[in-house]
Amino acid sequence: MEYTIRIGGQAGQGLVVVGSSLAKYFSRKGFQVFTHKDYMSRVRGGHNFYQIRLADHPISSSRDRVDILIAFDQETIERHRQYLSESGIIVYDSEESKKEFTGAEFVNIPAASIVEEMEVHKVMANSVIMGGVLALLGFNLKIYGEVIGDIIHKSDEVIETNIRAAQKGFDHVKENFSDRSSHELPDLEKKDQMFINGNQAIGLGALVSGCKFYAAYPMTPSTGIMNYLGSKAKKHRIVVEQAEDEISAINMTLGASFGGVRAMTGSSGGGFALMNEGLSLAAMTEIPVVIAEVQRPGPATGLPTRTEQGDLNYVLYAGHGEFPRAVFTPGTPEQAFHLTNKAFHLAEKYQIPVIIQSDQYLADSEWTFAKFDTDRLLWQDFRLRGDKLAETDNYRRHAYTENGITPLAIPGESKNLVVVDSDEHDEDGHIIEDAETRNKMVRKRLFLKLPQLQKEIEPPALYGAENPENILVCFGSCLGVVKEAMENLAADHSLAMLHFSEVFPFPLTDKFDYVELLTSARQAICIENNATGQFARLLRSETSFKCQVNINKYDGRPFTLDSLTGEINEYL
Amino acid sequence: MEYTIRIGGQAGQGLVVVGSSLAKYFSRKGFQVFTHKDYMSRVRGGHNFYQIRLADHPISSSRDRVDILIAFDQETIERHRQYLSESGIIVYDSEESKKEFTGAEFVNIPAASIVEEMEVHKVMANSVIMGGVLALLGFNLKIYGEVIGDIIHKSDEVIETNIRAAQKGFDHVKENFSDRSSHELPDLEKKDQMFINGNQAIGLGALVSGCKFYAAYPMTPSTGIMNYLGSKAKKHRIVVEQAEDEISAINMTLGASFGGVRAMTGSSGGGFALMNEGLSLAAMTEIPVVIAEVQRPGPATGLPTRTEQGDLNYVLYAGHGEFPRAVFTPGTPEQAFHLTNKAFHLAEKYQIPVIIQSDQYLADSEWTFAKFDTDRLLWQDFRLRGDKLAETDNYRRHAYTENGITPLAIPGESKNLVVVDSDEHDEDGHIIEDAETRNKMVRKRLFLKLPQLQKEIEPPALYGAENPENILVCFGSCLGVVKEAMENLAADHSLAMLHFSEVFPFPLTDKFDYVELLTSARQAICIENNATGQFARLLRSETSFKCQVNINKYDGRPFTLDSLTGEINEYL
Amino acid sequence: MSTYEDYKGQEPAWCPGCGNFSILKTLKNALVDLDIEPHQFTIVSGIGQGAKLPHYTKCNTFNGLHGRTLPVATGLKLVNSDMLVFAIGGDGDCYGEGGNHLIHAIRRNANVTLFVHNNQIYALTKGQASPTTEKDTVTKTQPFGDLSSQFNPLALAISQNCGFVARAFAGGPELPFLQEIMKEAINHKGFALVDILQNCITFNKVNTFHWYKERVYRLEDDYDPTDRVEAFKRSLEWGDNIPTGIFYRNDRAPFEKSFPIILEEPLMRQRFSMSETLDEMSEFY
Amino acid sequence: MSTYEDYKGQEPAWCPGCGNFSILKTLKNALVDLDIEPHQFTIVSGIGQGAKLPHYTKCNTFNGLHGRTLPVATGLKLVNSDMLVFAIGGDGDCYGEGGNHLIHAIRRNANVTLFVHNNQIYALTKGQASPTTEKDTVTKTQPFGDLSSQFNPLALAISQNCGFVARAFAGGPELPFLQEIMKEAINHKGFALVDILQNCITFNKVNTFHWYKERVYRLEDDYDPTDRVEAFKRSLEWGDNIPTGIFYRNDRAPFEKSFPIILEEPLMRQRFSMSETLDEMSEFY
Ligand SMILES: Cc1ncc(C[n+]2csc(CCOP(=O)(O)OP(=O)(O)O)c2C)c(N)n1
Ligand SMILES: Cc1ncc(C[n+]2csc(CCOP(=O)(O)OP(=O)(O)O)c2C)c(N)n1
Ligand code: SF4
Ligand code: SF4
Ligand SMILES: [Mg+2]
Ligand SMILES: [Mg+2]
Repeated sequence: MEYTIRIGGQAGQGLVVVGSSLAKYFSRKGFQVFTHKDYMSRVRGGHNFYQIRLADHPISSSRDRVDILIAFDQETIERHRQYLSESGIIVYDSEESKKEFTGAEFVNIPAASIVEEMEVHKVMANSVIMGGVLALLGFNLKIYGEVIGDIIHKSDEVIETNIRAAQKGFDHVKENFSDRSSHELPDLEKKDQMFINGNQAIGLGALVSGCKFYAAYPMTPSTGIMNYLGSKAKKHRIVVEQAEDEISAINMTLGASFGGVRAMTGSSGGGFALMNEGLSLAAMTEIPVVIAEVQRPGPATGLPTRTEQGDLNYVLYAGHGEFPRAVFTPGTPEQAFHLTNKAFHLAEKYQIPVIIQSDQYLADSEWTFAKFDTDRLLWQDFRLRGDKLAETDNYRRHAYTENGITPLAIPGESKNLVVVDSDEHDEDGHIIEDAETRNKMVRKRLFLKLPQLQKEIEPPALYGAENPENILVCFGSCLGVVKEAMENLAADHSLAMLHFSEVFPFPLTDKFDYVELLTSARQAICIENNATGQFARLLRSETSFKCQVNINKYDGRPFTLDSLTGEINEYL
Repeated sequence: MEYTIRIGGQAGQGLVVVGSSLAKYFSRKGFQVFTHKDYMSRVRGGHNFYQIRLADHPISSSRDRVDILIAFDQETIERHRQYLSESGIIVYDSEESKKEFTGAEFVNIPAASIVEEMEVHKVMANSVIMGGVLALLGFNLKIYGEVIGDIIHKSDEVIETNIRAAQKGFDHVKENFSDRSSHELPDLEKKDQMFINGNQAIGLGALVSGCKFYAAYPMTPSTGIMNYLGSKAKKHRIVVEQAEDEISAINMTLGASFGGVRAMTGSSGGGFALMNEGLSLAAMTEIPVVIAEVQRPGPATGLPTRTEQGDLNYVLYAGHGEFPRAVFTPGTPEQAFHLTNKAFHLAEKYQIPVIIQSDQYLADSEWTFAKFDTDRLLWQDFRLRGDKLAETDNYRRHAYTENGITPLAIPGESKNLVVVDSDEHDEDGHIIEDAETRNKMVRKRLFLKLPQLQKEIEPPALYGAENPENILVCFGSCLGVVKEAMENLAADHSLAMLHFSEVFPFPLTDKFDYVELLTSARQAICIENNATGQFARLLRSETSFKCQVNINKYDGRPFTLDSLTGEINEYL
Repeated sequence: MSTYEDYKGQEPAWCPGCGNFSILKTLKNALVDLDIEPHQFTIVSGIGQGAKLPHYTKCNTFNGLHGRTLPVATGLKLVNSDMLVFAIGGDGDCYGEGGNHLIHAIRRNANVTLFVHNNQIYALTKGQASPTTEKDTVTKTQPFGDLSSQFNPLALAISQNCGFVARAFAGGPELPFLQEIMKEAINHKGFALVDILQNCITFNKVNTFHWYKERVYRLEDDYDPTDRVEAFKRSLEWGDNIPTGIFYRNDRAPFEKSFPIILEEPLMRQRFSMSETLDEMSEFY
Repeated sequence: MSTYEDYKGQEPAWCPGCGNFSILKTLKNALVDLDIEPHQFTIVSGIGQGAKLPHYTKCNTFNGLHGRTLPVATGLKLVNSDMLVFAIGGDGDCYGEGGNHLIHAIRRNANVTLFVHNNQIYALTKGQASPTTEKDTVTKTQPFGDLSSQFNPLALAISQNCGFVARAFAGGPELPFLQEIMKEAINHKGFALVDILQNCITFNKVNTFHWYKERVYRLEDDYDPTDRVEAFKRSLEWGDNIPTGIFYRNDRAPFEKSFPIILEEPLMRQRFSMSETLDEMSEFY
C-alpha cells in the first residue's frame, strides 16, 4: 500500500500546515512517510507544493505520479493534473477555484462555505480539507486533534474548532464520495516513530552533542538549523546569536570555541563563501568548529529555495592554504543526526574544522525513522579543564606531541596562557618565520593528524547485490531515491549501489575495498544532483577510477523515483 | 661564467636598493640575471636577504652556494657564511659589524667612514659597497649613475654623489684587494633586455591589454600589481581604487566591468577568500573579470612575505555553484605577461572570470628576458558598443545563442537595457525559478562555453628528452628551477619535464598527448611548492594518471637549484 | 518625455498590501517628473524583498549580492560618470551585511543615490531581526529577543558627513513627500541616503502601516539641513515621534569628479589603443 | 599583585621610535594599576603592526584575522563572561576591513574594550592610505590622492550610542592620560572604544609625533561626557586642535548580561550532560 499526496497552491495559503499535519498524522499512525517541499523564493503568491508519500513499507524518495492532488488554486490543477495516477483524485474547493470540474477524478469539498456556516476563521478551511482527505484515504480522525495541536501551537479552543472543521470535511466526503473513500485502514503497530527533516536532525545532533554556541546569519535553506537551536536555547542553555554577516558568524564561533565550548555555525553556499577565511583561521589556530553548509543551486544567489549538490568541490577545498578537515554528506536525516554528532566529536578530538554538507532537499524533507539509536552517540570532553588544567604547568598551546594533538586548554581557568595566532607560530603560539618551525607545524597540524583522521572515516555503504554488474554511485541526499530506484530495478538486473556519506578524508579501502568492487563491475553509474559530476571527479582524483556513466540533474529539483528509475534503466 | 651574490641584513637598511641596482646594472650590461627576495613581515630589523644570480647563459633559479655575500650586519655573516662557495667573498664593513674578520674570504669596505669623510648622507654607504662589489666582479662604473638614477628617482645632485661614493668603494677594492678583484669583464652584446618581476609583468600585461579599472585592498605579496598600475594610472587613464575590503574590491570591479571597461582585481589567499562570493556572482551575471591570486603560505595569515603553491585547489573550485573559469599559473614573468593578456582576452570573449595564480616567489623575483614579443598580444573589443549597439533592438542580456555567448552591451549608450541578476534568470536577465529556463541557462553558461574555452588552452610545455624514462612534472613558479635542475641531470639520465601554465580547463591531449608520454615513462616526479601535492591530484582527477613520486616543499621558501637537483637525483 | 507606463516591468512578487508597492510607484512618479528615461539610469540592488524592485520597473539593472550594492554602484559610476546610479536594498542588505560599504560609500561620496526599504525586519528570509528591529523583539533566531540596540542609519550618515541624508515614510498621504525627497536625492550631486520606512504586513507586526502613520511628522519648514550638529540631534528622535524629511545636506565634491582622468569623458567611452601602452616596456630595459 | 615585569613578552618587531612602544608600555602600566594578572584577560587582535601587541606582553591571545577582532571578542565574551576581553587593531583593521563589526559591536555592547592603534596609515603593508588618512594624501595605491573623506571613528561610535568613547595620544607627556583612559575603558561595563593616536615614523610623514603633540589638547574638566549631542559636536573637531579624553559614556546594560542563561555561571563552566538532551527526540514522535 502506498499513496502520494501533493498539495499545491500559493505561498501564504497554508500548504505547509496542511502538509505537515497530514504527514505527522500518518507517521503517528505507524506509516512510513516521506515528504518534500517545492517552494518559491517569495512570501505570498507564486506556485508551491508540498508532497507526501506514505506507505506501509520503507520509502525514501518522492514519486512523480500523484494519487491525491489537493489543489488550493486552479493553477495547481493545471500544472499537476498530468501527473495524476490512474485512480487518482483531485481535491479542490470549487468556490475557491471559481470553476467546477466534472471528471470522475474530482472531489469537490466546499471548505470555504463550510467554515462560513460554522462561523469560524477562514483558515479552518484547511482542516475541512484535511478531514476530507483522511476520509478518502480510509483513516479516522482519532488523533487528529493531537497532531494539529503539535503543529499549530494554539489554544485548546482553536484546536477544538479545527477538529470540528475536520469532522465536517470527513463527513462531507463520506456522504458524497462514498465510492471514492476507502475502507477504514487499521493502525499499524505503534512504534515510537520519529518524523524529522534534515535541518532539524542537524540541530538535534548538535544539541545532543553539547553544542553551546551557534552564531549564523539567516540564509535559506540553512536557517532551519538556527531556528531549531533557537527553540532549545533557553531550556538547554545555548547561546544562539544572529551575526551581522557570515564573516562575523564564523569568527564569533571561533571566539566561542576558543573560550571553551562546543560551537557551530551554518549557512548556504553564498554565506559559506564569506566564511572561507575563517575556516582557514580555524585550521591555523587549531580551534574546533563545526560548519553546516546547506546547498542551494548557484552560482551566486541562484535559486534560493531549491536544491542542488553543486558545492561539493567547494567545501572540499575551500579556504586558502593546506589543512586537514572532515566533510560529511549525510543521505538521510538519521545520518545527518549521527554525522553531526561525529562532526563535533572529530572537530574536538583533532581540533579541526568539520563540515556537514546538506542541501535544500535533505534540509526540508521529512522522513519517518525508528527512534535514532542514541547508544551510538559519541561524547567525550577533550578540553583541558578543571583539575587537569590546574595541575598543568607551562602550558604551550601548540606543543609538539606524538600524534600532533595538543590538549586544548580553557583560557582564564588557570595561570596557563592560551595563545593562538593566525600567523605561523611556535609551540607557544607566537609568530615565527623560520623554515624549521614552519615544517614542524605543518607536520603537526597536517601530516600527523591526517592519517588518524582518515582512519575514523567509514567506507561507503553498499546496498544490493554483492558482485554486481552495475553499480550506482552517489553521495549525500541522493541516497534515498537511488536506493529505491535500485530496488525497483534489482529484480531484472545485477545491480548494487554505493553511497558515500563521509567523503573527506576520502575513505580508505582497508575495511571494504570498494575500488575493487567498482573495477570488477561492468559499469559504474554516478548519480549526482549537479551539472558537472563533482563526486565522480573526486572519486577519480582519489582512486583513479572513472565512472562510465554520469547521470546529472541541475534544474534545482531533486531526482524523483519514477524518472530516475527510467533514466538508470536506459543504461542497463 | 656565473656568480651568486647574496645581500643580507635588516629591514630598513636598504638591501633592496643595493640588490636591485646591482641586478639592473648586470642586466643592462647584457648579462642574464635572476634575483629573489627573502624578507620578513616587518618594516625594520629582523633578517632579510636579496639574492642575485648573474651569468652569461640563460638562468632561471636561485642557488644555495654564494659567491659574494654582502653582509650589512653580523647576523648575516653568521647565518650565511656556511653557504659560501670555495672562492667566495664576504663583503662587510667592520665598523658596522663591530668586528673585524681575518679570513681570506673577507673584504672589509669601510663604507660608513668613507661617507663620513665625504660629508654626505650615510645612506650613500650603500653606493660605496656597490662600487666595491662591481670592482670585485671586474665591472666598471660606466652606467652606474644611470642605473642608480632609475632606481632611486632622486635629483641629479644626489645621483652625482652616489656615483662619487661608488667610485670610492671601487677604488678601495682595487687598491686593497687587487688580488680578489677580477679582470675587467667585457660588456655582452647589448640587447634590449628586460628585467622584470612577476608582479610587474602582471601589471604590465594588464596595462597593454587595456585594463582600465583596478580595485583592490592591499595584501602582500599582491600589492606590487596595484603599485605598478597605480604608477601608470594618470598617464594611461586607469582608475585605481583601494577598496575598504576585498569584498568591495571585487564588487567594484564587477560594477566597472558591467559599466563597459576591462577590469581587474587581485589579492593573496586571504583576500581571495573574501572575493569568492563575488567570483560566483561574476559567473552568474556573465561579467568578465580578471583576478590575480598571488599566493603566500597559509592557512590564515600564515607567512605573509613568503612563498607557497598551496592555493591551487582553492582557485580551481572557489565559489559556490558550478561555472566555467580559466586558471593560469605562469612560470616566469614573461609567461605572466602573456597569460595576463590572454586572461583579459578570454574573460571578455567568454564573459567569465579568469584567475592568474602567482606566488610571492614569482611576484618578487626579477628575471632578464629578451624584449617580450608584442606580436603575440591579443586584443579585440568584444563589447557591443557604438553603431552596432545603436542598431540593436530588443537587446536581451542573456539571449540564447549557438555558442552560449551573448554580446555584452554597454548600458546607457542606447535605448537597450542591460539587466543582470545574481538569481537564476531568463534571457532578459529577470528572476526565474522554472526548471526549463534553469536548464537552458546552465547549458548556455556552462556546457556551451566550456568546450570552446577548453580549446583555447595550451598543452603543457615539454623540455628535455623526447622519450624520457623520467619526467619531472610541475606548474607555476617551479618552472625555472625544475628546468635548470633537469638540465643539470640530463647528461646522465633520460630526463624531460612538463610544465603546466594553463591548468584549467585542463589541457586536452589532442595537440600533444602528454598523458601518453607520462604513461610511457618509467616514472613521473611531481614537484610542487606545497605540502599535499595539489597539482598531482588535479592531474589524476583529470587523467587518472598518478605520479609515482612527489617532491614537496612547504617551508615558505622556494626550491633552490642545488638542493632540488640533489633531491631529484635520489629518485633517478 | 517618459511616461509612467514606460516604467512598467515584471509583475511584482510582493504580498498584497506591502509597502514596497508604494515605493515602486513613487519612484516611477519621481522618474517621470525628472524626465529620466529607462536607459539613462541603472539600479544596483541587493537581495531581499525590496531589492527585487528593479525587475518591477524598466531600467539597466545590476541585481547583485546581498549587501553588496554600494561597491558595484561605485565601480559603475567611476567608469560611467554619465550614468545615473541608484542603489536599492533592504535594512538587512544595507545596514547588516553591507554596513561596511555604507560607511565607505559615504566617505567616497560618489554620485549614487541609495534608497533603503527599511521594514525593520528580514522579510525575504521570513522574519528575523534586522539592525533596525526594535530592541528585545523575539523571533525564531532571536530566542532571547534582539539584544542589540537599534541601528540608527541617519545618525551614522551624518556622523561621516554624508552629503544628503533623508527619511520618508512610504505610506498614503506621505507619498508625495517621499516623491519630492526622491527627486531631491536624485538631483543631489554626491552620495545620498534615503531611508524609507516601509511596512511589511507579513513579518513585522509591530511597526505596521498605522504604527508609522501615527508617528511620522515632517521636519519644520524652517529646519536648516546644513547644520550638522542639529541634524544629528534630530536624527536621534525615534519612538512616539519620528521626524521625516531632509535631515542633512552639504555640497562636498562628488568622488568621480576628483579623478582627473575621467573629467572630460567617461572612462567607458575612452578608446584604448594598445600601441600607446607598449612604450612602457622600455622602463624595464 | 602583578608587576610590570609579569607582562614581559616577546621582543617587539617594531621600528625603533614607533608609537606602538608607548601604547604597549602604557597598557602594561594600566594593567599593573588595575592588578589584572596575565591569565585574567585575553587580547583578541587583528593583523597589522599594532595588532602584534599581544605577543609583546603576556596574556591569553587570539591573534586572528585582519579586521575580525570584534566578532571573536564577542564570541569569547559570551561564553566566558568572567574573562576580561580586549580587542586591539590598527585603523585599517578596525575601520577599514572591520568596519561592519565595529557598528554591530557597538550595538551589542558586550563588555569588550577596543584599543585602536590609529596611525592613519596601513603600516604593515607599507604605506597605503587607511580610512583615517588625511584626504588627498598620495601613496602608491592612491595615485590620485586619497579621495575619500577622513573617517571619524568617534562620531560614528557616538552616533550609535556607544557606551564609552575616548581618544588619547600615545606620546610623551600624554601617556599618563592615556593610562587613565585605558583604565576607565577597561573598568567600563560594556563596549568601549579607545582611539589612540600613534605615530608611525616610517610611513606616516604627515601625522608625526610632533604633529600630534602640537595639536592634541584635553577636553575641559567640566566637560560632560553624558551629553550625546555635545559629544558629537566635539568629536567633529580635528585639524589644528584635536581634543582627547572621554568624549561620551553611558550605562547601557552589557550584552552578556542580557542572556539569562549565562547570568549565574559563564557558559564554558556549565557542565553538559547528554542525557538531559535526549528527551528532545520525543518531540519528533
Ligand atoms: C551572503 C548572503 N547571506 C544571506 C542571504 C540570505 N538573505 C537574503 S535576503 C536577506 C535579508 C533580507 O532582509 P532585508 O535586506 O531587510 O530585505 P527585506 O526582505 O526585508 O526587504 C537575507 C539574510 C543571502 N542572500 N546572501
Ligand atoms: C583579508 C586581508 N586583507 C589584507 C591583509 C593585509 N594587511 C595586513 S595588515 C594590513 C593593514 C594594516 O594597517 P592597520 O590595520 O592600520 O595596522 P598598522 O600596520 O598600521 O598598525 C593589511 C591590509 C590581510 N592580512 N588580510
Ligand atoms: S514579506 Fe513583507 S516585505 Fe516581503 S513582500 Fe510581503 S509584506 Fe512586503
Ligand atoms: S612601520 Fe610604522 S607602525 Fe610599523 S613599527 Fe614602524 S613605525 Fe611603527
Ligand atoms: Mg528588511
Ligand atoms: Mg594603521
